[in-house]
Amino acid sequence: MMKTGELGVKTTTLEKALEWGRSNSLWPLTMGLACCAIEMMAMQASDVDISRFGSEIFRNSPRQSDLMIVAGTTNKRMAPRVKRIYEEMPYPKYVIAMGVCVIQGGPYVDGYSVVMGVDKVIPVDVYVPGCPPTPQALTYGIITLQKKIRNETDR
Amino acid sequence: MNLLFKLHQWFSFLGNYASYGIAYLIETIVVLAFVAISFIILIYVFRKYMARIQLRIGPNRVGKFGLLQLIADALKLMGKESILPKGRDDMAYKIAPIITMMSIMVSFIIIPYGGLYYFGNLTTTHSDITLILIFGILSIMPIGEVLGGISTRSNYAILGTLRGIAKDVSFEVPMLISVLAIVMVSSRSFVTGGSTYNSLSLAGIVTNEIIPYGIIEPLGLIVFFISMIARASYSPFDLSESDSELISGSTTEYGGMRFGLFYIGLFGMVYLGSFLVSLLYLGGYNGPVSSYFGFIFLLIKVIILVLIAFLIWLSLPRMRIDRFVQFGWKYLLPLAVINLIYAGFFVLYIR
Amino acid sequence: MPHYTELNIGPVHPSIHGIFNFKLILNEEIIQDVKVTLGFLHRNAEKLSELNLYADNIIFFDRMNYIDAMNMELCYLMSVEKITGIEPPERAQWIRMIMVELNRLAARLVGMGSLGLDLGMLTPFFHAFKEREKIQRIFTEASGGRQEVNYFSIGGVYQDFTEKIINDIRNFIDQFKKNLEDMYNMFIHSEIFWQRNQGIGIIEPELAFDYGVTGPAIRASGIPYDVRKDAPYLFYDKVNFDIPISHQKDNFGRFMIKVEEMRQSIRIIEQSLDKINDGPFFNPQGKKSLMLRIKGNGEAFSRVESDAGEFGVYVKGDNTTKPYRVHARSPGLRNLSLLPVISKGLMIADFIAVVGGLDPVVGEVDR
Amino acid sequence: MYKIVSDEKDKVGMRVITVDKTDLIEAMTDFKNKGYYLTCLNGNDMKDHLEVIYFLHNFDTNDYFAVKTSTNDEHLPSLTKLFKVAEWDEREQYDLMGIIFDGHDDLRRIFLPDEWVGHPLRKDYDLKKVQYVNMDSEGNEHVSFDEKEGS
Repeated sequence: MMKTGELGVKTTTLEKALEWGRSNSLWPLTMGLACCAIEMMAMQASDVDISRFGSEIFRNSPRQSDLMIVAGTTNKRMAPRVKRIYEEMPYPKYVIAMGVCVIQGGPYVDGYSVVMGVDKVIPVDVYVPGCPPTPQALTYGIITLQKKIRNETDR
Repeated sequence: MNLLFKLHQWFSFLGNYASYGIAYLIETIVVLAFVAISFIILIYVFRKYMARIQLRIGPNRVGKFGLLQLIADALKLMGKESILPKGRDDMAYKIAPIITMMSIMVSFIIIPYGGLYYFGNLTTTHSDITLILIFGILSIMPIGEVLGGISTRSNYAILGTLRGIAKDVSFEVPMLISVLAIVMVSSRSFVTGGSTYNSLSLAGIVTNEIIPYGIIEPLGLIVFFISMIARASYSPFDLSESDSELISGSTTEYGGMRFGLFYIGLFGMVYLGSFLVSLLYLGGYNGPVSSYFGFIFLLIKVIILVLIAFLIWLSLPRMRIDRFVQFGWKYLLPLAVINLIYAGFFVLYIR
Repeated sequence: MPHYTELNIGPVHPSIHGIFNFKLILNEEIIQDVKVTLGFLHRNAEKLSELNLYADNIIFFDRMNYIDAMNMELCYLMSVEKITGIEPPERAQWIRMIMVELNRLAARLVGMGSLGLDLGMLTPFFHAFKEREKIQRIFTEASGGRQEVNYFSIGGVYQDFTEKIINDIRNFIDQFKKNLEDMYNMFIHSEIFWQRNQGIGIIEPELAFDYGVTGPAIRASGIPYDVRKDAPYLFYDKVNFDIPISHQKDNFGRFMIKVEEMRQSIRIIEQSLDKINDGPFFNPQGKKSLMLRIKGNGEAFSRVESDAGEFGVYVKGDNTTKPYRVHARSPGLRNLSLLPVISKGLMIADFIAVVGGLDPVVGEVDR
Repeated sequence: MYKIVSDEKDKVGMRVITVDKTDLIEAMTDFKNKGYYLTCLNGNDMKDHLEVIYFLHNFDTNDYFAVKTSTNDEHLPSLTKLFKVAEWDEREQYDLMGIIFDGHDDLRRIFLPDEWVGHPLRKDYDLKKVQYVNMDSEGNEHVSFDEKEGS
């Protein structure tokens, strides 16, 4: 079954299957940096339960994870380390920027030690604003990322 | 009449040797397929069961009731980039997950499965020394873990591996002593009081096991069950992984399907351990009614044991390594030896 | 000559409750030395507080000990209310007291759950977060925020308690009593949990004084020091509660103290709910339209008993709308500075358990 | 014997006494002998001079008060010999406020990288001059004013 995708790229059934697999099994890395980490844990916990969407296993090793949820303020000392951990992850890898601090500095935008958005260091796929975002918002972010992986989003 | 002979008769037009060969091949493939499918079901059951204990729902979006979750995981793991750490020992790094996985798979071919109504006896390996064979293979399994940990030259992995070795050394001896007690008890027939000839094969032990040996030697059952938990290395004995201390322990540097093999190996060992406990101590495929449904009885016992294992996994904290080594040598070993002496007296009594 | 291994725990590690770097010098599994590096979450809150209005600075304090946000706000506002001269009315004080104790419960639940995770116990974490979620719903009902609530304002609180909130809190407390005991039993009925926690991370009282350790850590060393009793703020002198102490001095003692304090918090909330009176919930001098013009003069240092220990805020005003200097006394920093001392000779597994027991929150350590 | 320059109360009602920089060690030794422990210290930039407030607490009598001292040349004697709390607190004040504590064994920056320029809590610290941090593969941090050199 062949199908012409956007930009004239042929998407074969195998690629479709891989995309389906990737999108439904996003294992996040435990990358809790600050306040948002608690809400990330809450997303894993009973009330929201991200395991429904296949992101059950929070791996501690970057080698085994697909998704880096940068949860919490990234300051200037931390940013190079975030970058290094991102580089340790195998492709295909995805990044969710959780919280306004990670998106553009948030309340600390006037200060001297906070990076104005983690996207200056690593590429970000989905931005989830909020301070901190609720677990539901983060779940929505993950669903958006799943759609993005399956090429279902309208651009 | 077992499955092998049936298959042999179907292919008898090819001549004697060829038909046996094909029969063995088909049987092995069937067993491996059964094992692979049951792994998938097992991990799915584990996730659902874990979710239930933890007041969650568990996977339910991928496929009906989340049944395809494991397929998605496997597809994703296969599609991952293969990262090879710098400074690794290349050969050891690459074969380590394969050793772990293969030893699990081979063990499943050795296990006797009992009879099922139409198919007859499902046992694949017809040997008189399957007991020795299976524990031989089980002792190969940690080699995979050790190679995987040491070859990556990561501090976390090396510490995890050292813990794993210390753990293996301290429980393997009590485990084998308690198996020895089984062999002793099994060498005397309950019915005739005479000696039996096949107490070194798993199938022979199960045949002799008219009363489950777990009732005769409860100490042995406890020691062996704890050893099986330690072999499978899940909580409270997940020392080689210890994911809250050493990131992922000996598998820290593994990603993609290589990690997937270790991950499946973990669940495979839970499953295999449950098979061994139920074969050696709980009567295996012997059941209250005719042995036509032996395989079903075995599976029921295994499922109950697996669920108990998962419950232990989810509710206990991890032991500290020195405590575990002490536990192995100070409690498990004496218990196993007491059990051995008791088994000796028991055998004398039967006579 | 023994061979030493260096092991980096952190900055990102599953069980150190934030982003520090501990460089462990190991002889096999035994820790010889610990080197602590901080500053991975230094968010310049003290500098930013000098650049913003008095009322705006509450958000930075919310995010210091992010699991115990109400206590942080309260401490800052206690100082600010002194130097601006806007005292909250009685009802606001009761509301604050109920919310602070609820948040203490929430923070302790996070601590309990993550201690379980550190020890390799998966289940209690989920049970703890289930309960925490109920507290968050009460917060959402009252303030609109879940975790970083920003609920207190200068001279009162932003929104009044409705009957529904009071009923919600009562219902929550009723069922929480039983669930807390269930969770406690999950830990305490496990022999391995005792083995893992007893006799590790011993803090002698002298050491605790010297390093400025406060909170559950010092009470587990047998010193009944609690700001709520020793220098009562809000209406802590009008309710009955006990300060539990333990003479075990180890991690296990700290866990028991934390659980017992949750029971005491429940007592405080119950009494406060009975005693809360009608009246205004904010001081008209601190109403929203005047917030831009609030000026402070003089200096004040006030302290509260937060989840981790004695949290203090120093505010100095120079008769403008912005503080001249704000400084926070972080209990987590003190508890952490003791860590290299008490963790010599422990194993890695113990070290993780000790960090989980001290429960430093990096937001207030680095600020 | 040390001389108390002034003795007043702050807005909360806490006693604040002021001593001279030269009398600091002597005063603190005296308070330590009376059973007081340092809980916290805090530096203020008063534009023409720097001021440090030490908060002391007695666990027996439950007395809490502050000792204030000031310096014109950024130097103050270290209290690490008396109280262990001072080790990290003085590092923090050195890092953010730029007060140099003489006699401190390990006076390094605690929150910011070692190469950081300036002390941020000073009133004359220029927030417009943004500094960027980068890390090499060994884990050493480098600070520069060039945006391309780090994040």
